[in-house]
Amino acid sequence: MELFILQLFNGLSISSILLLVALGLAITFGLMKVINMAHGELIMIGAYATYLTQNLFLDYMPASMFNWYFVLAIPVSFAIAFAIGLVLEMGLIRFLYGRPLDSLLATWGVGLVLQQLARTIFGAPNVAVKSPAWLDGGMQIFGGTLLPYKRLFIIALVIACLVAMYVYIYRSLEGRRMRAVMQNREMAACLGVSTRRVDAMTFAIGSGIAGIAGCALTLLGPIGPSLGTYYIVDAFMVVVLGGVGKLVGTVLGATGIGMFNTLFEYWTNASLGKVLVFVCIVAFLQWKPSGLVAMRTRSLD
Amino acid sequence: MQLTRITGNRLWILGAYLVAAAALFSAPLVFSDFRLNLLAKFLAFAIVALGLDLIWGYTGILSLGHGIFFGLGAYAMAMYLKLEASGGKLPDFMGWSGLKELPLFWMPFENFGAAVALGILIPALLALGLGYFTFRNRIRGVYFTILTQALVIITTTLLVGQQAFTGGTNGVTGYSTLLGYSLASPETKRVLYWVTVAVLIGIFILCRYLTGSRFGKVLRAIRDGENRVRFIGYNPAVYQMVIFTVSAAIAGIAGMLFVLHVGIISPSMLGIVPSIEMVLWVAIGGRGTLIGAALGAILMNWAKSEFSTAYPEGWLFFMGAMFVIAVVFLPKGVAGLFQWRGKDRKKWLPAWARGSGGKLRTGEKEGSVPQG
Amino acid sequence: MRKGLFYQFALLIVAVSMVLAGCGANNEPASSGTNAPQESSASGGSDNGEIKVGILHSQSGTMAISETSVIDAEMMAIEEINAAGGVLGKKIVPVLEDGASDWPTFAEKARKLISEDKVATVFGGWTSASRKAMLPVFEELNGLLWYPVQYEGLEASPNIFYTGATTNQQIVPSVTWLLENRGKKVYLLGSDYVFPRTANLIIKEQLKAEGGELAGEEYTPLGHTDYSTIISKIKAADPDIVYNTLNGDSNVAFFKQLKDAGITAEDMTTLSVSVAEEEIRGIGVDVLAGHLAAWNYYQTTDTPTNAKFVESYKAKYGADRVTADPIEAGYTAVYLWAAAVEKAGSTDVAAVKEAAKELEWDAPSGKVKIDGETQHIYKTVRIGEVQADGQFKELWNSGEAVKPDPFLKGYEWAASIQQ
Amino acid sequence: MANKGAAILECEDVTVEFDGFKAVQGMNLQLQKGELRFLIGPNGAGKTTMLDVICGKVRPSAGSVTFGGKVDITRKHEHQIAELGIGRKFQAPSIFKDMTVMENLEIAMRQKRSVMATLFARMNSEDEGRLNGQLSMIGLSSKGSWRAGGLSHGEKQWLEIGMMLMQEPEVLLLDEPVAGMTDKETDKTGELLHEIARARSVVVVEHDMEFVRNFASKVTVMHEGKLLKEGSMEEVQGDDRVAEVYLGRRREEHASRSTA
Repeated sequence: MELFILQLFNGLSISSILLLVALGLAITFGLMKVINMAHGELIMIGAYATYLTQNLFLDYMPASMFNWYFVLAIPVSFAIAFAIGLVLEMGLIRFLYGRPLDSLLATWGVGLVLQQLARTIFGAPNVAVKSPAWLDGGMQIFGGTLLPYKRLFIIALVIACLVAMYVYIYRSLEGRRMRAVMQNREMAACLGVSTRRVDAMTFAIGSGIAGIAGCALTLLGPIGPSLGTYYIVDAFMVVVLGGVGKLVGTVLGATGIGMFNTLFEYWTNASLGKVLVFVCIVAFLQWKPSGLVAMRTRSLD
Repeated sequence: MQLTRITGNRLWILGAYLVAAAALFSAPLVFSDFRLNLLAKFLAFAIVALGLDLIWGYTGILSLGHGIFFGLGAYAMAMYLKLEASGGKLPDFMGWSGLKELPLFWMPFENFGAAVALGILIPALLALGLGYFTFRNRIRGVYFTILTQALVIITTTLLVGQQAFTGGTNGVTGYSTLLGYSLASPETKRVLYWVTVAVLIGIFILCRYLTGSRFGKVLRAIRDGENRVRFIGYNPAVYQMVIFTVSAAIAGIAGMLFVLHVGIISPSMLGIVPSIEMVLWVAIGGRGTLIGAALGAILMNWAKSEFSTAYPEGWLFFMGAMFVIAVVFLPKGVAGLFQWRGKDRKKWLPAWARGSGGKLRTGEKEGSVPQG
Repeated sequence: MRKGLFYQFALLIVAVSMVLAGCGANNEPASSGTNAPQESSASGGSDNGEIKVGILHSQSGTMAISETSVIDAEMMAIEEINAAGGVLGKKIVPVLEDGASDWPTFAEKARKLISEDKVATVFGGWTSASRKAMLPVFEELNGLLWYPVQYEGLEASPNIFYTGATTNQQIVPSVTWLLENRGKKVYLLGSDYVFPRTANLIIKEQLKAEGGELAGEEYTPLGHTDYSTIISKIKAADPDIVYNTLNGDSNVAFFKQLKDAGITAEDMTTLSVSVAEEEIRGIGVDVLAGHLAAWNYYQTTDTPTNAKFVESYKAKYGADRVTADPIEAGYTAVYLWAAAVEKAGSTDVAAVKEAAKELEWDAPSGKVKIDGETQHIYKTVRIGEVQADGQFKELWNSGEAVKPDPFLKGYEWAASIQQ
Repeated sequence: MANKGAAILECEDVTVEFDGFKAVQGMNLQLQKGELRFLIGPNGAGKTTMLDVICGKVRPSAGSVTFGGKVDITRKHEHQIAELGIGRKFQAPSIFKDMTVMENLEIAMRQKRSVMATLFARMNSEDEGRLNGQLSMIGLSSKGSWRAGGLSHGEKQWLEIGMMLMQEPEVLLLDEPVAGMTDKETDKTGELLHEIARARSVVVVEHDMEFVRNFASKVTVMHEGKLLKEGSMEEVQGDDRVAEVYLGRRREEHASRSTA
């Protein structure tokens, strides 16, 4: 029983991590049809931004304040990834709209450069980020089962990001413009929406969320130049499985993959579990090529 | 008059190809053993590039899984070589992993002919299987590409995880002879080099025929507008399946030659990074031109081998930058630079690559089937 | 279109001539090794007052994390030897090549170093896969490789000297120590590749022979980053000891998540064989403190040579750098080779091999000796505990250098592994 | 030539649903051999959807489409329907723009469509004659080696019609063939259409009434997915319901256009 609850929680936790990693992609890929292979590197940038924030606190702030660096690290990671996303959009991505496969290849090149850049600046070895003391330990439930605060925090962070994105996309003026442009570019342009601006903003927001993901991942995993490569394929699987262009789909996709991953890993082993999950995804997509939540259109394309 | 000019040009081109072939065949006279070995490896890569160009450059389907097909061919040859080197005993890595006897699926690889046949058939069948489902279900474009990546993850994880049967991350290495001839001797190496050149030329001619035939025209039509092809009465799924299978078989052949020259195959050669690098060769050389793809593979690898030593850090910057530049600004690669002075100078870019920004999206509608 | 064909032809000619010219130009020995500007046009390993040696590690790719420090140590050793007058009165000139974390590249570069640069020896490799890739090349061309990392044993190539530990100098004694001091129930956790699988095969036999109990065995893919399920399994199995053969980044994820799950070093002993001083810096001391590791050398190892070694390493590469076992093994390799060349009076491979037999040197890790039979070296085994400053405190050592036994011939229980 | 009276295409009770929205409801359509039929109606009447059903792009949720009196084509794939002899021209020109004009025609040409057949296909003089004939018919003789993407809008439309003709279908489905054309181009397209209609059955979806009036043929009016009226142009124009839903709204506009 205790094990069952723990595994359920683990599955939920993995789902939340996958979702956080894939949320940015759901925007850039789902809404803009840009295959951003440098998404993983934006996550890495978020992680390094957290590392830098930590170092600033270590160097310039009183030791008693140290634990609060992480609160600041989240917006800092977002801002830095946002800025880099903006530069990327203006310098490269805008030439690639309507050419998804080319955007895949070009951004892969960008990812390569960013990785090497990180290696040059921070060195090849991993760097350490000390997680704040208030996230140490965990919540005891049902006597023995311990739910780590860090994982709970990430789940909360994902929910916060989701709500923020929902409000932004569906309840704000900017978001309405964004939806308008993504649905009918010409019409939106005719109505006076600056499509260039919206494109740039949308891509930058997607990148910024990747930055937040990077910040959260410092709690659980390694921080090094190749950090992004561990997550990029999984993130794409989440978005494709969920159905491109729908936030609900992304949430379902992440939950599905996270839960099954935990289940298979528990039943078999980590390698085989991974293989099984991917086989299931491939098989599922054969059955439903447009994912769990499909956007129905009259168009065949 | 028109006719004679064309035949005149054709003769020139034929002459150029003959000179190039002759130069390749006589390379052993000039090169040291090491350089020859390098060149042979690059030629094997050029073969994969040709296959990849068929599917990407001509049919518009981007496979990021060609490393698998290349690798499966390579493993087939490696298994044969390993068994021959082990001389009837169990290959060393099986011993470390606790196996007591040769697994059943290794048995056919004791025979050279069977190993070669399987080295072509296994990648071809895998491609056919994947192609059958995906193309029939009209999974295409980005989705197909992402599926091939999933396939890469599945294959490499299995190869690494099943160490007892596959050699794990170390892969399969430590060969001695091929059909009784020592792989270490310079004579064998020279012969293998010539074999590689011959295979490259053979596959080049095959690709040339395929792309020049009406079959090739249907492929290009599929690239331009898959749905439209359907309404003229062709079943694109069958065409895509066939060319994907041919492309995978070519990659398998290249893999077999690669193992003979390099002496090792490991799962890392099947991963996502090598698979994307293969695409890079074609992108930089020029997709949609066979000669561009082949030269792209040779030049990029030559450059990598030369520059990565001098600037191990700069190399990755250079490669990333090349990728971006080639994709964004040279959609036809280096070969495109040499073509653009043709008759329609301004139209050397395909429509989807012309113009900039948001305009493209509207432009794209043309040619694809419009909405109902 | 026709015009296009004509330009294709032009392209073909240009490109073919470029390739041929490029390869051709580099075919001449004078221009090889573009990265070693100080080298002359020496065509052999030891001409014109210079001896060329190859250094072949990954400077790019995933393995660069570990291997760049080894390059630093080897370069430092070469500089020190040169400053002291060189070998046979000649200067050692290093030729650096990048293995790029790619095993076929290791094979290619090894071939280049031996046949093009004609180096006297090569120091290189880290992963087993890279060594296995280079091995046939060194045997075919009769070169000499010094391999500086602990590995899974079961190998003794006549063309390789192994300066890292083999299994009986790290794993076997550490398991014995654990069974005597920390409990009997052992959980085996490793990355899914050759070293952990082979190591665990040995440990399982050893557990049977020495009264241990196997609580579980798990492998995770390289680069695996979520250990929650594994940790649940470990919790359920409730072992006394987790024997950790995870590699690289996975260690970071595992230890961070182990701490989150509320398991500390007091609850359960975790002994790692791939976590050294360098890795500690990337994982964070806060999650690692109290856990154990088994090596032959720590930065804190108390020998006279080590004090000097650590001091010059920090002076050369920065005070924040640390030394670790493979770094020391790379440094030692260069000195052992130099000593063997001095003794042989030549860089000839056969002569050096002969001279290296039973050669002794005071390494930073203590007295080492080359075993002539297996070409491994005698090493002292040390078990250390991670301290709050990121250094190890030695809990136990084997006292004297242990004779290498890559095929575990001296252990009856290992009969099934030896074949 | 053709024995009038035998229906080559018969749509019965065709219904198409998109997410609950009924684009076509219980539509009936009969096409005789050799007939030229215009399909008109206001925007959203379901005209294009009807063509989509016939050529297999859209599966109807109910109803049947019978071709040649025996084959139900609602269960067939697009390419099978095309091979049976139903050709479709889309509203926006959809030609293969990275191929030459000649190559476009070549792959559209009536021939075996299997991989094996195309692999070993050889261009014989008869084929070449057919291709050149078609090229001159659509007025592109001098542009045979052009990249099709480089043609003007009107030329692309003609090329597409030419491709359809090379298919030698028994039934042709044309969706607004003169949309976006200049007057001169429209006239030329009209000529082409007369030529085509002589030998085959044709269904044309068209908005341009002027253009429709040039052909003395049967007109089917659709409204909100249903059949509203079928008959000659005069009958249709005289019908009150048609005038109300369709022509009524357009009469003013139309009048101004004819006087211009």
